[in-house]
Amino acid sequence: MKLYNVKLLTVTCEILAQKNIIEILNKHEITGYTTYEVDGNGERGLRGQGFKNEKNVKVEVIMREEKLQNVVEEISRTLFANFALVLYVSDVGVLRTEKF
Amino acid sequence: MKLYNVKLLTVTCEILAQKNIIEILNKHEITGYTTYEVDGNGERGLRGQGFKNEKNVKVEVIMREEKLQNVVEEISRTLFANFALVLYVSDVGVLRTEKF
Amino acid sequence: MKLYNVKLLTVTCEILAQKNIIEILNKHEITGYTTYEVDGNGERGLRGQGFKNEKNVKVEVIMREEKLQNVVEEISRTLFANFALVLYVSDVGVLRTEKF
Amino acid sequence: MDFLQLIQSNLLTPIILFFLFGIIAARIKSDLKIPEAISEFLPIYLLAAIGLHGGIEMRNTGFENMVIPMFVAIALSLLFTLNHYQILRRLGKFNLFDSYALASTYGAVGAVTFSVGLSFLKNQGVSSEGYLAAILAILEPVSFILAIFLTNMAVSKQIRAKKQSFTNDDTSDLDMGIQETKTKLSQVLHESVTGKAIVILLGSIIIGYIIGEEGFSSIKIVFDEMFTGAIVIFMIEMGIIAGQRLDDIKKVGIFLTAFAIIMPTFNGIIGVLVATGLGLSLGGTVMFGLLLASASFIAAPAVLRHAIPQAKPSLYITSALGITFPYNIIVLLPIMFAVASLVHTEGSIDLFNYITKDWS
Amino acid sequence: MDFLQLIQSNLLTPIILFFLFGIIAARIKSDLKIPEAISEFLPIYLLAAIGLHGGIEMRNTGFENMVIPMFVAIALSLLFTLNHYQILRRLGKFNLFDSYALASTYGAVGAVTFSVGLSFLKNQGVSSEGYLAAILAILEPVSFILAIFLTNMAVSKQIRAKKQSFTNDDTSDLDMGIQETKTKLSQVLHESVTGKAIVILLGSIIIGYIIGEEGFSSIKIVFDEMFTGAIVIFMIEMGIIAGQRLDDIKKVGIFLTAFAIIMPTFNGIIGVLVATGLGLSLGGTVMFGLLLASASFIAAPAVLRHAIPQAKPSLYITSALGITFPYNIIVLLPIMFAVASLVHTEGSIDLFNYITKDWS
Amino acid sequence: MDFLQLIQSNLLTPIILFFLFGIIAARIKSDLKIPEAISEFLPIYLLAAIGLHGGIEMRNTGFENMVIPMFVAIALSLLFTLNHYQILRRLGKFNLFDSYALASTYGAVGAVTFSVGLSFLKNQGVSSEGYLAAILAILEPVSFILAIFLTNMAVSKQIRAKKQSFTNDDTSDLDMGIQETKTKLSQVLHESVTGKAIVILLGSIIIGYIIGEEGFSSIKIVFDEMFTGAIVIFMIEMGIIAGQRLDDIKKVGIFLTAFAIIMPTFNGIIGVLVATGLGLSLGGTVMFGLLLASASFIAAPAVLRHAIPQAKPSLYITSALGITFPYNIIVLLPIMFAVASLVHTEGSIDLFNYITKDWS
Ligand SMILES: Nc1ncnc2c1ncn2[C@@H]1O[C@H](COP(=O)(O)O)[C@@H](O)[C@H]1O
Ligand SMILES: Nc1ncnc2c1ncn2[C@@H]1O[C@H](COP(=O)(O)O)[C@@H](O)[C@H]1O
Ligand SMILES: Nc1ncnc2c1ncn2[C@@H]1O[C@H](COP(=O)(O)O)[C@@H](O)[C@H]1O
Ligand code: NA
Ligand code: NA
Ligand code: NA
Repeated sequence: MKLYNVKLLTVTCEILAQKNIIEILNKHEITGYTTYEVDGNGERGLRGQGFKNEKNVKVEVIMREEKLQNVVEEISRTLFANFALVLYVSDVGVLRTEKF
Repeated sequence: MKLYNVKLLTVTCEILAQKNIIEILNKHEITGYTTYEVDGNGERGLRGQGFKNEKNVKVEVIMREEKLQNVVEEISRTLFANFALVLYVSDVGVLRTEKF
Repeated sequence: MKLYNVKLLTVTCEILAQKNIIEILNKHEITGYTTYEVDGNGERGLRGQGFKNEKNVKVEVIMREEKLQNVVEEISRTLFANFALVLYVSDVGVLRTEKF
Repeated sequence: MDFLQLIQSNLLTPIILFFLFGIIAARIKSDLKIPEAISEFLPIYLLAAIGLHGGIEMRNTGFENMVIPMFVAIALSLLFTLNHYQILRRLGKFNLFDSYALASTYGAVGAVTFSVGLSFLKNQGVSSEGYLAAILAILEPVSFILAIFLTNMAVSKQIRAKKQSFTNDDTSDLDMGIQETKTKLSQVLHESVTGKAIVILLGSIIIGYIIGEEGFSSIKIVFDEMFTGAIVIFMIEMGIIAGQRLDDIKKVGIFLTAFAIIMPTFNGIIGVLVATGLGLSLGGTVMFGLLLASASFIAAPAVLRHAIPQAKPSLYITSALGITFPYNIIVLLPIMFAVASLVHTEGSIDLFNYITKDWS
Repeated sequence: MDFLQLIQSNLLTPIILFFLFGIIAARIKSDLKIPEAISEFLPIYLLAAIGLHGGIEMRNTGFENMVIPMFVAIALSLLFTLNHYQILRRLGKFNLFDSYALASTYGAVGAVTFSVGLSFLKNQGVSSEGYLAAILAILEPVSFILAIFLTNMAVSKQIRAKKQSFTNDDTSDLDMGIQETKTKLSQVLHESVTGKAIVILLGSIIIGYIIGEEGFSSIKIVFDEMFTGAIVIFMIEMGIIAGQRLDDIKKVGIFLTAFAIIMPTFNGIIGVLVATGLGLSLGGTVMFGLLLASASFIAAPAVLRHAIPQAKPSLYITSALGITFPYNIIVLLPIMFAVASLVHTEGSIDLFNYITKDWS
Repeated sequence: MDFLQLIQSNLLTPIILFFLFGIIAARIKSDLKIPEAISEFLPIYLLAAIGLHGGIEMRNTGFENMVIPMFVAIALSLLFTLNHYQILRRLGKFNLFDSYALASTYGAVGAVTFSVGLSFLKNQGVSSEGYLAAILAILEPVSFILAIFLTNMAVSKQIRAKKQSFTNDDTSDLDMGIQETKTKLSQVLHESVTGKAIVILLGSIIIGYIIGEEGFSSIKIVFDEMFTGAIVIFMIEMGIIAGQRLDDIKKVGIFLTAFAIIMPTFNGIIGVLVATGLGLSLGGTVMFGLLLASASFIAAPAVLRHAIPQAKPSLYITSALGITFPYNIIVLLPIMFAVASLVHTEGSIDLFNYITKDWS
């Protein structure tokens, strides 16, 4: 069972930016992703206490290295300024590269 | 505080496959794991909208490299065909290897 | 878009230890973190079935390598003995190091 | 015609209207949804209410006379399941797994449909036999167990066949196959019987039986008076989920769409006639028919995904929830009520004569 | 004075007291909170109840006479939004984005405020026109759409201006900007109209209209009798959230704090007077005023965060929820009731004379 | 015997039956569970209902006469906590931490037990003093604070002892230890007093007192009539959790099992007798006894896990929820009712004579 190297992009952002992230993914022809609600603290203060709209969401995307650069660039260009958002990339190994 | 290298296996799959995953872990004498419900999109379409049974779950397992190969092999052999499932492996450092 | 290497510390622990973790982070002048509730199994048995107090929580913290050592040391010293807790560290790349 | 009026008056109840509303909300891609915790809780609540009500009724009327209807219901459910399989496999050309999964989905019962039925009767001022709740509980696993048993038999047979063609040097795999089948069956049996729906339903029936009207009075407001309101809330979510699946109906195909409408009609009418023959009341007859007409869309995925993982859930959930459920509660329920009224006024003795006369 | 008594008696209702309790619980840093699923469900429930009630009323009284009040409400809402913008931008020196976001937050309506208003009237034994629920639904997006339209216009103008100063060698960016504006607007329009609040409200009005009193009877306990109890539970959570934001009020600044009190008062009183002029009942007058006085704090963030992401949500949520909402339900509601009573006893014909006399 | 009948009639109430049902559901490994949001919300609801009810009663009857019962309850709770500690440490040979944790778990009170008690009395047609809800709120932290104070004292003493044996060259660690103790205590005090249970209970008492019967009428259906139904739903979940823990009871050991039954009986009967001596009504006497008999299993872990992290939660949660809670609501409650009835019919003046006579 050989594991192939791909990238895992994780975006932790305010829940109302989730749609924007997924639109960006779709633009780059990425359809697979996983999301879940989280609480958190950061520059924009504690999130997740009150209304659901004030929660954070984590969006995790496994993708090939080729696409990473462009996706990350677009997220940072369009969303960094106005949304609570943290983004990081890690290396993971997968079995079926054809899925990504 | 020395960190020891171990593997983190992450399985994102439809919630009704969680039991199967945990059975496989138990078979390989792995008892420690963490699970949580997530939404997601993939080859089998959007998941997490309707009934709880149609959500995804993430199963995360820290384990020694020795066991990884067999666990991954069994999951892919028994579950890849019939279940919505994505699996990836990453490197992590832990303090207490005796726990895993 | 250059990615800078930082550390991601993940602590999976019983929910009543979350406060202690965050206090330790604050002590080391770390204010950013992400948390979410999870279920799990480990040495202290199945967690997440009954009362909410018996769930686990994952605390994820992106931080510079410099701080990691001390934070990990304090968590292990003060919490390992009395709380259900698993901790691991991984390498991630971020865009804006000034945030961490 | 009488039942067109019935359909219309049924259509204009809050339950049906909020269901349709949910469908529309999903179609226009509204972000409306009932939070998961609420929509997970509501079926538990509905089953508890149904169970308590049934148990109290049984205490009042005894449960000796439930034995025959129960066995008849089981027999019909098994027969229907086999019948569905033949139709799906031969006429529909579905593969073995999908055929059995669909056959049992339609052989099984739907608790939500049952709730709506009870509410419909309440609206018509008609009551039904309390023991029908017990039959609901007992019917739940029957059809699944049959289908899973047969699927596993078929799979072992295939394995055996393969083995033999490869010269039987190694039979351990075969034994393993059969062994696995047994394990699976006993697992499914356990899972079915301990499944939350059956457990809360049977538990509540017993508790209702023990406490009776008097013990019930302190919780009547929650478990009786709020019942229809609670269904209404649940129906919004059911409508939303059904609406989200409407696109999938195209994938379901014309054959299965027809099956999802004709089969319940056939099963339901048979149920009504048989129940009338068995001497059930007007309301009981309708509920008996509804039990047989209904398809399972909450319990089914949980059981079938483990037991027959090769079957496509998109087929059985979509057809049961997206087609049969709306059809059952909007159209078939009033039809069965009309049929039941008809055969009840004729008197149950002349019943079979009447039918043959009418059909000839 | 009459309305001090009214304020006092309003202050001592469970709704207001539990709201204040929630604020205190948050201030002493209690871990009390209503689980998310419940506090997400309650607004849906409240809107369904309001809608059903409104629909049933409209069936009883017809809805021909709602047309004029509706258009007047829309016109006022648009006028007020423009007025807010001028005040915020010129006097308050807020930037373009914050000004439009705040202007529309206060031009929009608050469904929770509306619920509390209905309960307040119930308490006073006064009823109101059912069609006001429909006006609530229609007013929801009006103010947002105007503000977003104007913001996008302003942004394109800025882009255009920049372009021209750089010599117009490349107008594609400009076109893109205008294109984006259109996309955004149509998106916002869709999002607003399919937003859960409007959808459940309009749906329930229609269903209420169809089923009438009679069809409602089976769900009356859930959707009518439990209404005030449900608001009370929701108000605990509203109080907690408002309490957690009290610290942020300092950041909101003195200008916006004053705005958050004076503006609703002004809008509300105008609303009361206009509604009286339009011949609405005492209760309807108060509710009409409340519609115009209320600010949106649940729908606003969802819409504005996408449409005007540059605006600071801490400004518009904090002022609407932390200042205006408590002020509206505790102080302004009784004031408007007092004013409405006054102008109603005088007789609506002499109304405008009366006002001018009284003010001169 | 009278109370065997009482036990039996208590056993057959929906509350107890659904609790037993939950235990069975857990034992047969059913996947039945009440969604987290609902089971987190229900205690908040129950405490609000208890508080409102208590507050309204206090408004009717005044609260001057609550002072003595309250101080007696506090004194007994403290005494009992110390007594538990001695028994657990000396006879049970538990370590310091477990002993204090268990001592305070049993010295503290259980809000769910209290709810069941109120429902039991309602069922018997007996009322109780409203101020007991206030005593419930006040007793909540008392026992924890004592236990945590003593634990921290003991720990500092140990540290001090260690220090001295190492020759006192460095007392800063000691100071730090004592400092930490103080910090912890003030933290625990804050956490206890701002804990959601106390906050909602005290808040609701005050609100109930302010609004009175009249203000309550609009929310009576939610906060009074639905009360028993809501407990029933909560008891399903309590039963499930207790059932999941039944295996752990083996680990709890024979000593603690006996303690978990004998101690509440002793505390409860003392409570009943003292309350009778203080002149409380029949119902009030039973509730007073129940307060002292009950153990805390929801608040305890949250407080003790931070304050005495060295203590094993499996011990104190399992014994309080798995043994004492079922025993209290099924067996002890009717016993205390029987005892209270007995001493009440004898007349409270002859009470102590009677007891000594009877016991000699
Ligand atoms: N250092 C960090 N480690 C982990 N998560 C973080 C960190 N900083 C921020 N976050 C998450 O990202 C969200 C947005 O961050 P911010 O924009 O800094 O408010 C926060 O609410 C957290 O959930
Ligand atoms: N590229 C991806 N990145 C992250 N998660 C994914 C990706 N593809 C699929 N998933 C997750 O895995 C689940 C099953 O995937 P699939 O079998 O492709 O439908 C999806 O519902 C997602 O939650
Ligand atoms: N091997 C593992 N892999 C992933 N998560 C684990 C593992 N072991 C323990 N955990 C998580 O850490 C929590 C506490 O572990 P423990 O202290 O061993 O009971 C468990 O409830 C799990 O959620
Ligand atoms: Na059926
Ligand atoms: Na407004
Ligand atoms: Na006690």
